[in-house]
Amino acid sequence: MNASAHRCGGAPIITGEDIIVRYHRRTVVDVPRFQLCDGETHAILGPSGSGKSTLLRVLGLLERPTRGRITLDGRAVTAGDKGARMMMAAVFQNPYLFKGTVSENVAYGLRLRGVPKSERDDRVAAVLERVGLGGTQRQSALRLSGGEAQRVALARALVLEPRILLLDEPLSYLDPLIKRRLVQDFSRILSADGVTALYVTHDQDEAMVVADRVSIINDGAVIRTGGVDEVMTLPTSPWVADFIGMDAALSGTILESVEGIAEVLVGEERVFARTDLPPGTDVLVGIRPEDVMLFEAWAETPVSSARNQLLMRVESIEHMGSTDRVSLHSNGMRIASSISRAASRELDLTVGAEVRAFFKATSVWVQSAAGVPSGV
Amino acid sequence: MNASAHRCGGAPIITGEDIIVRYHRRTVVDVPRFQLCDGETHAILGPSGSGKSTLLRVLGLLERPTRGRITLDGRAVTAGDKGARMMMAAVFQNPYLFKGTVSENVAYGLRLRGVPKSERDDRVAAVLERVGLGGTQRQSALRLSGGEAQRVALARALVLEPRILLLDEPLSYLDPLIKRRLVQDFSRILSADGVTALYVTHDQDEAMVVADRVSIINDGAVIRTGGVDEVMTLPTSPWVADFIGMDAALSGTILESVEGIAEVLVGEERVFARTDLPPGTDVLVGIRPEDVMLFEAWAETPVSSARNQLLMRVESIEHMGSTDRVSLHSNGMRIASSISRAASRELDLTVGAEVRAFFKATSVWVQSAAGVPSGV
Amino acid sequence: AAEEPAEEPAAEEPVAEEPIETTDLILASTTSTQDSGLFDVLIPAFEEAHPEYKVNVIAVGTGEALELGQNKDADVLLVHAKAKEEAFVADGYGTERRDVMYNDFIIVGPPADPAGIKGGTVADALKKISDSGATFISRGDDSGTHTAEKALWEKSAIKPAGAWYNSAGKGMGDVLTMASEMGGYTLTDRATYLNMKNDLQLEILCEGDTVLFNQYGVIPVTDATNMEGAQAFADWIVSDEAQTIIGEYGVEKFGAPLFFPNAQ
Amino acid sequence: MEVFWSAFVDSIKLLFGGDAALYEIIGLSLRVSGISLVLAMCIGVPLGYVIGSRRFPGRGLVVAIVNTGMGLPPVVVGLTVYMLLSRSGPIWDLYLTLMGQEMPRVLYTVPAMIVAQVIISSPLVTGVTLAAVASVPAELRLQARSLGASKLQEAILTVKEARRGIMAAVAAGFGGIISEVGAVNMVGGNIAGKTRVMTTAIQLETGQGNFGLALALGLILIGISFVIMNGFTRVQQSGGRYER
Amino acid sequence: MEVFWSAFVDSIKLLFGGDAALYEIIGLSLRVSGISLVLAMCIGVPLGYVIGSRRFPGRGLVVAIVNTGMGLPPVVVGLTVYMLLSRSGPIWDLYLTLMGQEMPRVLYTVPAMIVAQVIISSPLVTGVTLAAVASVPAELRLQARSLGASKLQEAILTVKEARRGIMAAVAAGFGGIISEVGAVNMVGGNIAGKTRVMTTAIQLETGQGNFGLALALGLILIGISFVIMNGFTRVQQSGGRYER
Ligand SMILES: Nc1ncnc2c1ncn2[C@@H]1O[C@H](COP(=O)(O)OP(=O)(O)OP(=O)(O)O)[C@@H](O)[C@H]1O
Ligand SMILES: Nc1ncnc2c1ncn2[C@@H]1O[C@H](COP(=O)(O)OP(=O)(O)OP(=O)(O)O)[C@@H](O)[C@H]1O
Ligand SMILES: [Mg+2]
Ligand SMILES: [Mg+2]
Repeated sequence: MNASAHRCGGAPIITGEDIIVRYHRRTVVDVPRFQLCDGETHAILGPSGSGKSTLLRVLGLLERPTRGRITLDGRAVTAGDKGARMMMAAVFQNPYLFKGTVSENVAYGLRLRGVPKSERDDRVAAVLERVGLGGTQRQSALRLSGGEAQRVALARALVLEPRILLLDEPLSYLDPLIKRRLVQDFSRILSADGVTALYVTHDQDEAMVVADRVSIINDGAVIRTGGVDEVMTLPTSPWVADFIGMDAALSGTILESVEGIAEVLVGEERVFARTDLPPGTDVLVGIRPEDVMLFEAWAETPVSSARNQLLMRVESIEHMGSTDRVSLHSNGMRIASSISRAASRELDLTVGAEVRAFFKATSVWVQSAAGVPSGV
Repeated sequence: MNASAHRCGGAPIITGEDIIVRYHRRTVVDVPRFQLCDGETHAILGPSGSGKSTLLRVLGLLERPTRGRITLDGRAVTAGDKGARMMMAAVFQNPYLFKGTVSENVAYGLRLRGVPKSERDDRVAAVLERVGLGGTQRQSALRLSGGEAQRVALARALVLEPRILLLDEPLSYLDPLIKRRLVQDFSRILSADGVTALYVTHDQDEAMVVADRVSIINDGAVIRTGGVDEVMTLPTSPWVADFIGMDAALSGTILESVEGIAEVLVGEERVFARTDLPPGTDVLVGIRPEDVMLFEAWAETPVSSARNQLLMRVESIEHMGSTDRVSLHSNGMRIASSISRAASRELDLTVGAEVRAFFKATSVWVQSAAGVPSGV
Repeated sequence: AAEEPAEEPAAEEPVAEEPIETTDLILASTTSTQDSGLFDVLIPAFEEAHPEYKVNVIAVGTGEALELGQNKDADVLLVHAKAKEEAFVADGYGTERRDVMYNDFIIVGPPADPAGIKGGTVADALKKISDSGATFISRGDDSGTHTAEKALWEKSAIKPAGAWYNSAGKGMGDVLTMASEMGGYTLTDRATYLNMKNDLQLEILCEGDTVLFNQYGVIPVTDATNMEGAQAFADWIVSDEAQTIIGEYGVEKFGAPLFFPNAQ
Repeated sequence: MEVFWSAFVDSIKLLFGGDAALYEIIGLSLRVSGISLVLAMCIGVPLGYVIGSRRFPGRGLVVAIVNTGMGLPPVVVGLTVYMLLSRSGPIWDLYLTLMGQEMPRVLYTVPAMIVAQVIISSPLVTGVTLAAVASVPAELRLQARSLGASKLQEAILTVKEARRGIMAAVAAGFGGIISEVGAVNMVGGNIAGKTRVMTTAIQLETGQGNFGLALALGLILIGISFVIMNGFTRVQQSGGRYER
Repeated sequence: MEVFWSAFVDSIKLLFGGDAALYEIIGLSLRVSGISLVLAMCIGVPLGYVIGSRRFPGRGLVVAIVNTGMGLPPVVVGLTVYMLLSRSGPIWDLYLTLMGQEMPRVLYTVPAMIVAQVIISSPLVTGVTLAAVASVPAELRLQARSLGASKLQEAILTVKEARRGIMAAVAAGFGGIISEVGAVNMVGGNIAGKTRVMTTAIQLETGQGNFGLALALGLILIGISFVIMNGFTRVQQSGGRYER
């Protein structure tokens, strides 16, 4: 794990130490240290069943871990601590709404906090408007569609304007239109002063828009934590790479460096990248597939700014809906490219064919290899 | 709606006519005609609360519509018809598992069909392997994570190998890794002989991989039905365009046509497109944002195959995670481009700036404007 | 019951060696007879004398017993409410009524005797109780005992009413328990009292008066299911054999008989 | 059959006949049942909630005990309460020792009847509540907690969610109380004008062979409890979670 | 207090004392209760399922009737069954008309007791089952249907899902049966060796002032029902849906 990975933007607000959760002797979460920092939005990514929801429940003081300590603002707290829980609000993966109307559901937390009726009504109306359910106050909460229910659950938490928001896949049932709107809305809410959020999601685009930091969790263990760009561009292991839809990060050595643009030797290829690291440094190199454009092998040099132009061979092609994901290699270097289906068709790509891959020096993410444990 | 929109690949297997569903006097579904054709995979897209799940329940004979007729293989059927239901299996949006083990859940339908124990066990094991839950047979179904539960619900339907599969957002809780795998798996299962599927989803990429035809539903009404490429590339109204993440389809006229490549006048711009329509035809033109590449305005002509190169002005930029969505216009033509964040940063895009947009003639979808009702 | 040949017993002459086919005989009686324990000796003796019958005792209130007889759900009745019994026979519900036995009523009360009735006549005692307002518990259930109690009040021209007079509407055993708990007086039959004495904080305060007389009668029900059995039981219970058993019952346990046989 | 019809006619006549004694009996029945039910709910609902919502060692045993409590023979309950409250019982002695004076008599009074009724109906309320609470998704309770609910507020929400089952619990408890006769008879004494309630009156009339009257009283009792249950049911039915 | 202790000791002594009459009474109690319970379940569970899972006009009324049924006074039930089965009752007449011969006596037999018990406990089973079934998510039933379940198979699944609540229903029904005395006494007649069960025996001993013996018998009865409920509970507790 990277040394900077644990660095908090603000002070840690919730810290979990030596957290272990066991169900029927099976260890589901085993996290030596987890910090949620003041003001940050911390996304948790990980495969199904990896323990994300469990970790969220534990950190949210909703479930006692089998072992471990949790501190809130430096003070040790347990699941029974009501004062601590009052600072938080959670949206679960599966929206369980209470019997009653939409507005009763959304106002529940406010009522517990003794907010007077008229203010409650105003706030409920405002937050429902925000999630696209304006005017549904008096509908029965149990007769909503999947996405509507999820939005009510979301509104129920947002309306409390808590210091800490715990969100477990809050947008999984939503269509792209409302999702886009809410993601934008989130990034505004969550970047507001003093709002800290833990955000479990399967959607990396969502994470990239809202999150400041990302943790990747697998099999109950946090295997990567860091800034969102770093984590999403520079996978430190083949598994992480595969999970975030990249090929593994490449190992290389900086040959020379001019005006912040370095020439990096990767395999036997030379790649230009923007970095301040000195020549001779061993580095890890990552390139997101979306940043790699493909052209016919015989194409001429197109744009001046795309400093890297490599002739590579197609290893595999995967259809991903509107895009195709193409794996490429040449001279010991392995990258992936994500191109539109139409472009893919036009290029008439076949496995084994040669193509020209273009990517910019600024699209290449470089990090010193020192301090990154191998195999992680 | 397009005349070809209703054309079935095979014979219609399920037909709904004059389907109206009302809850408490509110009309939730109002579909004059819906056909699910033999062997096809029919995706239903639509915003949250538009009636997708309700339509699926009605067509799946699980709920009696307020009004309307349903025929199966030409025979009128109702929700009580067990024989008809035996041909189908459904996965609901919210996976409700039965008390008991995973294997009891998955084997439920097989048991109802009197499949002997040993065969049942084999089939259960195989389908669980397929959804990535191999070896979980004896776990309690009620203690699974969100994604695991969803996959069990999926396995419960798939194991029956039914003629008709009804899937209501079956992958919404899954991480991209397993999702990618399952989508691939689906497209294999669903394209197999004789399997017909109705597939409600919010994920357009998913729809584009698995579906043969797509219906877009809004406010209970089907507003667009057609082949997947056509529907996803050529929005017939601003709302549909917005929903599928495009700008509205453009109106144009074919000027001349050489060897299947036509020159189309759109606004005052000329666009090259592959079409067999004769010169003089009024057409609708659509270009998917992923197919539009952007370069600096002063860039030289790059690739020969990208026949269209337009100097355009940036209207707006929207951050979508790993990509940015850029709206562009020039001379009365309006398109969007989806580019990687890194590329966007490199181009230093600002609203009002000029950029050069490249897209290939084969990326331009052209359809005769005749027969498309305006406003739909 | 000639319509029931299948259940008809070989009443005349039971064939030896062959198991005797028994028929059920339903005896409706009062709880007091059952609670006194008399049936525990009487019924086996009858069944020995008439092995063709199996007696089923239904112990209910006198009123309920008469009603069961009227509905022909009981075959024979052993109750103690002479006037009602005679009316029952007169209405044709019973074939005949015969005296079987009597026991006597006594007035019991707390040992402290707050009304000071000890040793006096019944009329005297009732007057003192009503004047002093001492607690009195009445059966209040239209049973034989209650009927007798009402007659006594009437005879002494007192209309029992007020907070001191509790109409319990319960069986004798319960009323005795209540009197004991409430420190009140009550009219009881001697048999039940003697049977429960050990658990009660009550003493006999008034007894031996001739008006305190509780006659039991036996009535076979007209057109009963088991008419023969009913008649056999009625005949047997007034026989010397049964009368002796009745007369001896309780002597061993309480030093005095609980019932006095007086069949003619 | 005409026996039932005439009992029905009689019951109507009785009910509107202006018989003060009858009204008194009905009133007492309702008072005793009402108070007993409230007390049984105060005991049974919280107890059922705790047992139904928590896991603890020996839980199965506790449930078995509650279930057994649903089948306490009323006579045994009556007997036990009688023995406890009796002048020769332990409470009497204790009172005398502590207070230096005799305890006022509780036996054969309304409070004694209420004690017996509460003992009989509390396990019913507890047992059915328990099952109802256990069927509320744990996630719902977790949701409440995550929005800042205290333990009590969480309990209130859970009980509200399980409303239907809890109403069944209350209905069962009420049924147990309103129809019970063995215990009230024993500890109440069925004293006319004091502790006579509908059930003991019915029993009395039955014992006297006044079957018609007993039946008429029974119909009145059933009618009254139907009216009450009907009101009840309106609450129970509203807002079902899972209906379509 | 020592009264209870000695009753407890007596109950143990009695239970293991080899008294054939007692064993007979216990056996009869279990037989009557067992058969009645099975019949009450056969009536109550399907009925509860139908009422709990369907919506139909007048449903609220039906629920109110069932709830009222939970509070049928046993004496009234006994009286009604008695009147129906009486030799001067309607069934007797009907039998005579139809069959041309007298009906064999049912009154004061075990079947009569069972009839009364079933009438008393069926509403309890129905009412609690109803609430339990209504708390099963409709989606679950829809899921079953979507996998090809017939109406019956759907019902079986629903009942299995509502197992906990239905077990509570059965426990309540059993409790109602095992403790009931008013009706069995009336229609059974408490005939020694034939229709005497634990509750009527207890009542008899109480009437005779043998409180200690009554209490001992009561403890035996409670002990027996505890053993049964304990077995029950193991089933009820297994596989809770919403526990964490
Ligand atoms: N039982 C019901 N009673 C009343 N309204 C209902 C009921 N079921 C659904 N609705 C309403 O009908 C509309 C359509 O519901 P449906 O579940 O079909 O939507 P959907 O398209 O599946 O939405 P989503 O994507 O959010 O799941 C919603 O607005 C919902 O609130
Ligand atoms: N109560 C429980 N008893 C036993 N196992 C449990 C329990 N709750 C969760 N698990 C198991 O713990 C693991 C982690 O569950 P968790 O819900 O945290 O996963 P997740 O990362 O949120 O997955 P998903 O993305 O599918 O929701 C899963 O394999 C699940 O089966
Ligand atoms: Mg989860
Ligand atoms: Mg839906």
